[in-house]
Amino acid sequence: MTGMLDMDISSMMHAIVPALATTALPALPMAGINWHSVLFLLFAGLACGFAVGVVAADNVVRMALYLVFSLGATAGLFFLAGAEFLGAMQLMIYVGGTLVLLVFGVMLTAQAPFVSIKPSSSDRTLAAVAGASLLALLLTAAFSVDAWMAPGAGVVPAPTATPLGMALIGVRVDTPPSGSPSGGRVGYMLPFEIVSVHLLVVLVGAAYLARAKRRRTPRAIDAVASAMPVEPAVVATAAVTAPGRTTGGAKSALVGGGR
Amino acid sequence: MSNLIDDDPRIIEFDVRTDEMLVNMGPQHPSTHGVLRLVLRTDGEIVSETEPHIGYLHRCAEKIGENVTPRQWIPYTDRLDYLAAMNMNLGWALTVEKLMRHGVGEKARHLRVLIAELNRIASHLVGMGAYGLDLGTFSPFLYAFREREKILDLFEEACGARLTYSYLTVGGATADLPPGWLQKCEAFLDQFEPIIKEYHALLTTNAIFVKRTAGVGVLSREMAIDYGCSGPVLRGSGVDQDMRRDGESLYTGMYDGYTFEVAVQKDGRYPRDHTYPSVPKEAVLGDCWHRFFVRMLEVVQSMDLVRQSIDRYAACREPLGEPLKLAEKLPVGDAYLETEAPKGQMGFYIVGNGTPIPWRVRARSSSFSNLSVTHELCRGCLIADVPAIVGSLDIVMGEIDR
Amino acid sequence: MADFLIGLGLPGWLAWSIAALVAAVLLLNVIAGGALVFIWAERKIAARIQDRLGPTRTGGRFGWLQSLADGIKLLAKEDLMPEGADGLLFRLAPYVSFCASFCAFIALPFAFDVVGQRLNVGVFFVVAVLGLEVFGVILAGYASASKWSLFGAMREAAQVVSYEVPLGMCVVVPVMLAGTMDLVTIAEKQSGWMSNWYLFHDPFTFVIFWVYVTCAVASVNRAPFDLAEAESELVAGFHTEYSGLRWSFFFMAEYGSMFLVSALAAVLFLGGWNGPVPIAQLVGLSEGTGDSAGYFVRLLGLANLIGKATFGVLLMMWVRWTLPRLRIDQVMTTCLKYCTPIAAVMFAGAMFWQLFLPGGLLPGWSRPAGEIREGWLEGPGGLSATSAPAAVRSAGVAAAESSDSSGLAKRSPR
Amino acid sequence: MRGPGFLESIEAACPGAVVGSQLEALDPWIEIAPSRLADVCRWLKTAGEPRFDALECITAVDWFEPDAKKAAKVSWQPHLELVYHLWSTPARASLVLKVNLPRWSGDVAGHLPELPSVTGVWRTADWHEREVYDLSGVVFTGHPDLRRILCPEDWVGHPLRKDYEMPLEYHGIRAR
Repeated sequence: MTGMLDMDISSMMHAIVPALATTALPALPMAGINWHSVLFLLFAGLACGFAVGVVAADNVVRMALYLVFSLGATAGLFFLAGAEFLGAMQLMIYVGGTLVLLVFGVMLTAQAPFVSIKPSSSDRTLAAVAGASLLALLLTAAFSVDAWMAPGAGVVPAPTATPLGMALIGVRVDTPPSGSPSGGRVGYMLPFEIVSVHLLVVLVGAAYLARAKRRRTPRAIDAVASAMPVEPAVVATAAVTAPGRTTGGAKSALVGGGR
Repeated sequence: MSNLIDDDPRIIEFDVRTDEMLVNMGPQHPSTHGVLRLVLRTDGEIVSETEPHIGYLHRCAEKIGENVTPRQWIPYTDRLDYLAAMNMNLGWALTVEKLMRHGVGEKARHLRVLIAELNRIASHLVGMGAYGLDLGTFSPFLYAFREREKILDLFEEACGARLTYSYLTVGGATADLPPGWLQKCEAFLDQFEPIIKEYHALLTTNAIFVKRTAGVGVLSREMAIDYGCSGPVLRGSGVDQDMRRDGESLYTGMYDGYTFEVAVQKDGRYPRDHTYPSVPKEAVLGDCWHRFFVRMLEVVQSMDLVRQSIDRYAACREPLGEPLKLAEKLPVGDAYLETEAPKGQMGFYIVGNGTPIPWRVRARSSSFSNLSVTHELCRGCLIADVPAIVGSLDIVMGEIDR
Repeated sequence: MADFLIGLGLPGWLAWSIAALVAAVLLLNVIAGGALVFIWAERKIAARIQDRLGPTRTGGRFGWLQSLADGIKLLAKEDLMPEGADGLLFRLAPYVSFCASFCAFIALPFAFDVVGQRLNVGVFFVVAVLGLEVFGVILAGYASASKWSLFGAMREAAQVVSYEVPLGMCVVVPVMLAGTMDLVTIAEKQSGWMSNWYLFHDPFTFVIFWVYVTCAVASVNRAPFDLAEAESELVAGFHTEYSGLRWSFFFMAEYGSMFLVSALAAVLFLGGWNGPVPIAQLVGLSEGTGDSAGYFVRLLGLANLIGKATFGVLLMMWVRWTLPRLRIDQVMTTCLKYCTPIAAVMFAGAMFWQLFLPGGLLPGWSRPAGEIREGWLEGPGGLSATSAPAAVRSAGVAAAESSDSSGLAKRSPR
Repeated sequence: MRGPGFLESIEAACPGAVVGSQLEALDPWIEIAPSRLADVCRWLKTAGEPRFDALECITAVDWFEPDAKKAAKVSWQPHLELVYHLWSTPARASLVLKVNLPRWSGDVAGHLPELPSVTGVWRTADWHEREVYDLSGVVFTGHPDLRRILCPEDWVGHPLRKDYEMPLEYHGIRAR
């Protein structure tokens, strides 16, 4: 979904960069360049640039490739924000899993080797309008939140994987313990499993819908038929074994003699 | 009737909607043993139809045979099955001798058995090595060629050439064996005997090799005979036929006094399987594994024959005998003789009309018929099985295209 | 490094960028150099297995300059592109594959604190990036506009994606034993005698190691599972149309990921930089006892890890030159019917073993692995000790409390 | 029922099929009428004793002397002779059938002679007949897929004919 938005936030970045300068990196004695914002600009630019690329490209496979780079850059953003687990998760699930299947699908269905999708001009305007309106909505929402306007409130660079693991089994770290003796609240395990089972059902459904009732090719039919009864016993008994080894060579049937 | 078809489970195939693709395997393809082009109709990985296209190496040797005398055609027989040139020479020489009713001395007879069986070992070694290549393992190929080099050295000493020998000719051989050759040949056999176990360990009993070959490309007995297959392909399907024992009396006469067992599975047992790995349970009679195994047994069978022929050849005192004169007139009439070449039954047919130059020469190639089974065997197999099946037929394009 | 440069009077930001650049280039070249050595080693080992000599003339008796000669040849070779190919994708594919395979080395700890970037999700990051390499192959197969490359790409994608499942499961067991995904901590947990290696921790982990080896060989596309470039069927699979420098990038990517996978095995199961005999501890040296001692211990650790990884790579080469290739459906069945169930059962077994015998069979003998590894639970800002559920309550002090100053790492969030 | 008896059994099975025979030759053979070839072969494979279940080889011999001088001295008339070598696996016996065909059907140069195909009897005949058609120019009626097997599809002429002239060039490649 992120790819489809004609979201060109390069103009927006200049406005809010100082606000987002979260200092995940410890404040280093570096005058001048704030590395974090430089990298942030880089990754954000990449993500949006390739998102525009996805929309603008007309070659399906190129579209898929730009989507890969766009989501890869988003993973970079997560790493920058200190959410390493989320970044790795994005890389593995989104880029390594979903997009591999997407490129797979694109490759297999592209009838002409490079099928290209040329949207008509009316579609383009419609898309531009929808995109622009959504962008406007997002911008107003982003600017209305004061907390975001303030300079970054130093995120504690706590390791990110273990709290998530603990949260699964109920030890919630996001909110301070609410005084209840057990301290633990219900973990995320159950909803997590439900969602994965749901996804499985969706996949099976998709495979079922895509099936085609097809007659086997006639040759395949007799291949199946002939393949079935071929047990070694059947083949062996059919072998006519001539008694012993006759030293004399074959005679022509016409001349006579023989065995 | 139509609903009957719809209900029959073998007819209906649930599969993701895909369309078929025509793929060319060859003529330049690493695993097609020379210039063979296989057009595969594939649906994903499943090959639904295979169509071999041959003729890329066609030199019309038979037309040349009508312009040269029989002895001059010997070099052309070398280039038919260039991996077993000696057996080709032998086949043609015997056919011409049959037409001319020209006998050969005892010494020449034993020499011919010695050389022909040695060449069979070399040919089967190439077959085994190349088959390992088809299945993806490179090392057996080099082991096989290391041994084959030693045989080629022996042939080089005997007749000066390593691949196209033109050594066995009409009326015997072009020259007698040099002194000391027999000892070298015996030394080769002695050091080759234990190495056979290495090949069995590398390939025959290798779990992945068995998985790739057992039960793949099953050729039933009836289909093998119907398609005119011969040699290890026929014996791999359990047909007990070997021209050295069942062929023309002129050819089997050459093997008089030699004791050997035909390498074929009779009622579930291979001859002398005490010294060889047992047949894996997945292997069905007539599959790629059996064809490969028959070749491995024939290597040992040929080694025994070579040892016997060395003793008999050494016992003969009289000279080798002169080969036929070049301008010898051919009697009117025709003669056809099939010999047991390493790849199968190689037939030669000659029509004489009184002049030294034959009126018609015909070479019946064993690989030609063996290859014609491919479209039956490769139906419904995977792409990776096609080289496995074609490799197990052990074809040589020179012999097929002539 | 950066402070040294600042001392030289360079402006701050320039010094830091140079330091970062040096670290990156150093890491890249360790792997590239390793790949060159492995190319030469593969030729020599293949030769020895096939009873021949291998390269002997290029550069001295053992032909050790052969890789350099190959490199120059590949540089000089013309980079062809088939006529129907899609230009952009065709050129891009090798670099995608190359970057994916090499960028996983950031998280790999070579010695005690010699690691590109100490990620808390090290293992997860490496496995994730390993999955990206399949992109390069898919794009190459598709962009070469030839049916055979498409087949190769299809096989590779199917194989790598399906082998990530058992690979992930095998990787989880050492993570469970160490309690963290941070590779540095996992390796630290296995310090001391060889018996502390997770390989010998319990029978389940031992079996998981061998399942890991199989899945690693399959996901790196080597030996019996190298269907993507099966020369006997697909001519050369996805990189049929490549030649010259582009082809060499695929080659480097393959050797890079071979080294990566065996280094990961070394860290997870074979004690990373800890040698079979803890020489440093016996001699009394340790990281803390001064600069030169620390340097020597780290060098020893580096040697240990590279030795184990090289052993893994040699094993792959040895397997490659002896076994024939599997068929695509057999590869899939080994993954789905053998690797995954075995990995699952062994994972369950290791879990129960961990529950009932946290200290291992001989309590005194091997170090108890049951306590919390993350110190932050007691530290400021974390949960107060009282509220942590009993199972997680820590007995000992987490080993992760080592000093966090690191020569290489720009930042290390403890 | 071997030897001379064998000949009578074929005549009994297919009256009028056997046109001639030569038992004293090196390879004794029987000559079959072209039209009855398929029936005789089917009988030999299915009903004959012994069963000839393998067709080893089909050869086409072109009896035609191109230059006039020698042609005068020759005793035979120009014709095309097809030789079928059969083999019986159970009895390990061989048999040779010969069929004589006019060089051109209706003696009109260019019209290839016709012969019923035996692919129905032995599957190996498929390729052998294609080769005979390709090199010697004999049309086998009833053959499932009669096209050239060794020469290129668009090759002109049949090389193994005695009066065959090699084309000057083929697709720009000089041939002579």
